[in-house]
Amino acid sequence: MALKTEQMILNMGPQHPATHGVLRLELELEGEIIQSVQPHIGYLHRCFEKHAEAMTYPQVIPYVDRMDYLASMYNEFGYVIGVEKLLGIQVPERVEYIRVIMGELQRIASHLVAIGTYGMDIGAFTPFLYCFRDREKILSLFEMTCGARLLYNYFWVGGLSHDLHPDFVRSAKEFVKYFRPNIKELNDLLTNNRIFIDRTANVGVLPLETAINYGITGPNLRGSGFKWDLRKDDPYSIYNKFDFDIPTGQGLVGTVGDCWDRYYVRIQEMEQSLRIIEQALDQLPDGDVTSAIPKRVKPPIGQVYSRVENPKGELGYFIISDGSVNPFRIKVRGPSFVHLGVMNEICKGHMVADVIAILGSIDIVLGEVDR
Amino acid sequence: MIYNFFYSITGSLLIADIIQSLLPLFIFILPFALFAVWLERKVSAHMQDRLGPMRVGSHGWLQTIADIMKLVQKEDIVATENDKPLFNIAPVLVFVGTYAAFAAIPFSSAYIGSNIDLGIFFIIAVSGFVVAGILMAGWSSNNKYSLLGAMRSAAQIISYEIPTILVIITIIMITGTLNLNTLSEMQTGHFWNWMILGGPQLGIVKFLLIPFMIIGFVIIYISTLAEVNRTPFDIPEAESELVSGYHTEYTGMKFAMFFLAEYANMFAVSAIVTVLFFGGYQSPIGYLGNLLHLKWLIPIEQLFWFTTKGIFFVFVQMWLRWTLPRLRVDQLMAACWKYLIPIAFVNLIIIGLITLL
Amino acid sequence: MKNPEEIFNILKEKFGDAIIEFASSQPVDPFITVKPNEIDKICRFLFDNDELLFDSLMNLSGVDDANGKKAAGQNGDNIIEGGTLSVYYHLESTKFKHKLVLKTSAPRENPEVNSVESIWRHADWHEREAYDLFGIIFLNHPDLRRILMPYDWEAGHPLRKDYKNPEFYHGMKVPY
Amino acid sequence: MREYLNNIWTALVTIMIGMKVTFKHLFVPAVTIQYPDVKPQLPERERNRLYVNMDDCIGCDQCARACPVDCISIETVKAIPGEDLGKTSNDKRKALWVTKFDIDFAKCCYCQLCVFPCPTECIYMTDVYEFSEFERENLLYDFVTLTPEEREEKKKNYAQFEAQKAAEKAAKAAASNKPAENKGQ
Repeated sequence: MALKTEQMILNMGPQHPATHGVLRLELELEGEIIQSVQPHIGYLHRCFEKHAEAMTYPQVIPYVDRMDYLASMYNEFGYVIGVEKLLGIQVPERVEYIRVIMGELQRIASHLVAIGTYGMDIGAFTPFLYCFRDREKILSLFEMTCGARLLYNYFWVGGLSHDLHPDFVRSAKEFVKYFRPNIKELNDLLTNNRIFIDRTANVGVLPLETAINYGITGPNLRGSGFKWDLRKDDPYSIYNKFDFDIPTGQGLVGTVGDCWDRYYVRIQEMEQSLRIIEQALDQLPDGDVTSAIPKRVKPPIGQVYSRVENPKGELGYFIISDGSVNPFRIKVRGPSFVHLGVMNEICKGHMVADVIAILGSIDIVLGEVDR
Repeated sequence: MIYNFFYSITGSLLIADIIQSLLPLFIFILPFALFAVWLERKVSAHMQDRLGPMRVGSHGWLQTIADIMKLVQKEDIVATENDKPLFNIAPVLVFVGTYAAFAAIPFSSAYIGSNIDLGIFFIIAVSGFVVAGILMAGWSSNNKYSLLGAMRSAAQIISYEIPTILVIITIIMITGTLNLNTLSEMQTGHFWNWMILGGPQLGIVKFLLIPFMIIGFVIIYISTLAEVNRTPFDIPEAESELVSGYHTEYTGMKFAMFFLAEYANMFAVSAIVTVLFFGGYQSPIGYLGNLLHLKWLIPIEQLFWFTTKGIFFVFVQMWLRWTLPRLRVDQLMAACWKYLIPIAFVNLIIIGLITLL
Repeated sequence: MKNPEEIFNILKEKFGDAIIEFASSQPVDPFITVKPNEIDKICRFLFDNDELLFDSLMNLSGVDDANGKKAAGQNGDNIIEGGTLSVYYHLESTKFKHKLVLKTSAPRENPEVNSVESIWRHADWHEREAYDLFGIIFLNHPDLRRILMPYDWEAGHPLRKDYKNPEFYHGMKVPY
Repeated sequence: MREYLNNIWTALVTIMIGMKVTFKHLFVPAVTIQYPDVKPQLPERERNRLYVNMDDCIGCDQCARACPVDCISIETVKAIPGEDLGKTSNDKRKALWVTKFDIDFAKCCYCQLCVFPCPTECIYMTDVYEFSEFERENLLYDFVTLTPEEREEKKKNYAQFEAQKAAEKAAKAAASNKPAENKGQ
C-alpha cells in the first residue's frame, strides 16, 4: 500500500517579512517543493478608482501618489500626461526637462529599494542599508524641490507645483558623481557573489512567450531578453532627445529570464538613468513652470489611455471624461498587479526559499496591486 | 591546579568539583555571551555605516544587560496547542549542549574545566544535544514554520558534523592525543610551532603539512559555521522565509536561553578551532612572565591570548554574517556532501601518508 | 503598421454585423464597438492573423456607462435601471507596434461577455477585477471569483455608480 | 573536475571581495544622526503642519474646496454693516466673521493643494513635524481667534440683524400694498 502523503498548505500570510506589503501566498507544498502558488490580494485595497470619481482632476494627484508609494513621481507623470492629452495642452520645455529628471531620479530610488529588499530576501542584510543610504540622498533632493520625501504632488496638470530650487542642479550633479562608484560596490557585494548567483541563477525562469502573454512589462520583460522600453518604443514627453540604451537579460549566469537577469537589468538601468539625468541637467532650459496650468481643469467628453515606463513596468491610465470637472472613470493598469499574476506560472517545482527569491525579483508593491 | 586549590580549601571532593565545573560558566561564558551580543550589534552597525546602540551607557555597553532584563520580565507564552514538556525542555537541552562543551576546553595551563583524556571526543558528543533540542523546539511549537526550520537545522547540523570530525581525526593522527590540554602544551614556543604551520616537530614533515593544515582549517571553520547556524548557513532561522525558524514561538527567558546559547556556541566553536590549529592558550611571541621571571603571570597571559584568539574568530563569524547571502537547503547539502566531505577525506589520506615519513 | 481605420475595415468584412461601429469623433483614441458574445472569436482572429498579430493585451477595464434611467430602489435610494456596462480592451502588437481599442457593452441586468482569458492569460486577473467591481460575468472564465473585495462580500459591486456601502460586514461597521 | 575546482575558486574569491567591501565600511564614518539629540535640518520648502494666520483670513472657503480629503471646515457669519473688521495685510477689506476654522490633522495628507488658491496667503505649511498626540481628537486644531462667547455674540447679532431686516421688509411690503389698495379703491 503506497505511503499516503498529502500536500501541506503553507500560508505565507499577510504578515510575512518577505511579501513586500500585505499579500497572502497560499503555497501547496510537497515537502519543500512547490506544487502551486495562490496569491490572495485585496488587503490594501483603498478604492482609488471610486475616490477618483468624486475628486476634481487636480485633487486626484495626491491619490495617484499613494498607489505605488515607492515611485510616486512616475505615477503622477503617467496621470498628468493622460489629462494633458485630453485637454490638448502643450507644456513648456523646462517642465518637460524637470519631469524627465525627476522621473529618472525616482527610477533610481525605486530600483534601489527593489535591489535592497531583494538582497535582504536572499539573506544579505548589508546591501539593503547601502541602498537606503543612497536613496536618502535622492529623497533629500526631492524634499529640496517640493517639500515632501515620499508622496510629492509635484507634477500638476499642465506644469509643476514649484520651480527647481536654486542649488538643485548643483546637488543633483553632486549626487550623480557620488552614486556611480556605489553601483560598482553593489556589484562586488551582491551581483558577482557566488552564493547570490547560486540562489538566483536558473530560478524562476520566465520564457518570453509567457511573459508577453501575461502582459509582463518593464525590467521583468527586459530580463527575459526582449528589448521593449516605452521610453524608446512608444516615446512620451521628450525621451527621444536623450541617448541611452536599454539593458536586456543575456543569461550571463544562468538561462535567459531568470531572477539574476531581472536583478541585473535593474542595476544596469540605474546606470542608464544616471546618463539621462546628466544629459537633462546640461540641456535644462529656462522658463516659467506654472504658465500652462489651467485655472479649472475641465476636459472635453472623451477617453484616453496614456502609458509610461514606470520603474516597475508599464503603468497605464485609462481616463474617461464626461465633460465635467470630475473624471467619469479612471482605470489604472498597474504593473505590479500584472506581475503578481505570473507567480503561479514561474514558481512551480521550486523550493520555499525560491518563492521569496522570485517574489523579490519581480519587484511588486502591494499599494499598486490592490489600488 | 585550580582543582586542588579548591580541594585544599573546602576539603571535600564534591564541592571542589562543582565549583570548578561552574567556574567557567559564570566567570567567563555568560559575560562573554553578553559581550558578544553587544559586539555583534556594534560590528554590524559600523559595517553598515550606522552607529549601533549608543543610548544605554556610553556607546551602548549596557544594552545587552537591558535586553536580558527586558527578556526576563517578558511574559512566557506557552500556547495551548504546544505539547508542554517538550516545549519547556528544548531550550534547556540547547543551553546544556552548548555549555557542557566548555568543560573540556583549556582556558589556560592553570585552568581547565575537567582535564579528561578524550577532550575533543567529549565536545563533539555533547554538542549532539543541541540537535535534539532544536528538533524538540521545532516540533513542540506546533507551527509549520518552526517544523520546517527544525527539519532543516537537524539535517544541516548532522551532515556538517562529518567534515568537522574528519578534520579532527587528521589532527589526532598527527598529535596522537585527544586531550586538548596536552594538545595545547605541544604547540608551545612561538607561532611557528602552531598546528596550522605544521606542528611542533621540525624537519621536512612540517613543511609538507602546512598546505593541508590550511585546507583542514578552512574546512573545519566552514563546517563549524554551519553547526552554529550562522550565515551563510543560517537557514533554520532564515528571517525572510521561516520568520525565525524553530524559536519563533519562544518568548521571555526561553528565548534568552536560545539567544545566549547561540552566542556561547559561537565562542565554543572558535575555541575548538583555536585549540586545534592556533595553539590554544600559547602566546605567539613568548611570555612576559618568562622575561620578568614572574611564574604566576603566565597563566593570566595565556588566558588573555586564548580570549583574543577566540574573539578574533567570533569577529570573523560576525563579519561573514553581515556580508554573505544565505544558501538554500539543497545547496547547503550539496556543499557539504559534494565539496567539504570529499576534500576532507583526501586531506585525511594525504596527511596520513605524510605522517608515515 | 496599421491604423485603427484599416483594422476596422478588415474586421468589418471578416465578421460583418458582429462589428457594430467605429467611433473616432471623441478626442484621443478611436475605438471599435463589438458585440459581447463575439468578442473571443474576434480577439482570437486579431491574435492569430499574421498581419495584425495583437499578441499583447495592454489593459482590460470595466466601465459603468450609467446611461440607464434613474429610479427609486426598494429602500428608497436611487438606482439606475436599464443602460449598459461596457468593457474596453486596449490591444497592442509588439511586432508591428500598432494599437487598437475595442469596446463591448452588455445590458446592466445580466451583463455577460465572453472571456478572452484563453487568448491572453493577462486578462485572467483583469476580468476577475471587472467582475468583482462591476458584476460583469465573463463566460467560461476558469475561476471567476472576487479579487480585491473580500470573497464573501455580498453587498453588490462597488464601482457601480449606484453602489451603497453596507451598514455592517461580519459585524464590523463599514462607513467610518 | 575543472568545473568543480572552478566552483570552489569563484566561491572563495567572491566571498573575499564581498568581505573586503564590508571591512572597508568599518572605517567609514556613520551616516546616521542620533535623532532626539541631533535634529535634522530641513529645507525651507518643507511641507509639515499647516498654520493659518487668522488676521488675514477672509473666510473665502477656497482652501476647504481645494482639499482632496475635506479636512478643513470653515463657518462664517456676515458682519453687520456698522461693524469694522479691519484690513488684511494686503489691505483687503474683511467682510465676514470666521466663527469656525478647524483643520483635522489626522485626515490631512499634507499635499499643499490648499496653500496655492488662498488669495491672502494666510494658510501655509511650517516645518513642525513633531506634533503627535495620544488621542486622535486632539489632532483637530481650531484656529479661530474669537472666544466662544464672541462667536455666539456674532451669531446672535447677525440673527437679530436678519430678523430686524426681515421685519422692515415685511413692514415696507405691508406699507407698499396698503397704498396700492387705496389706489385700487
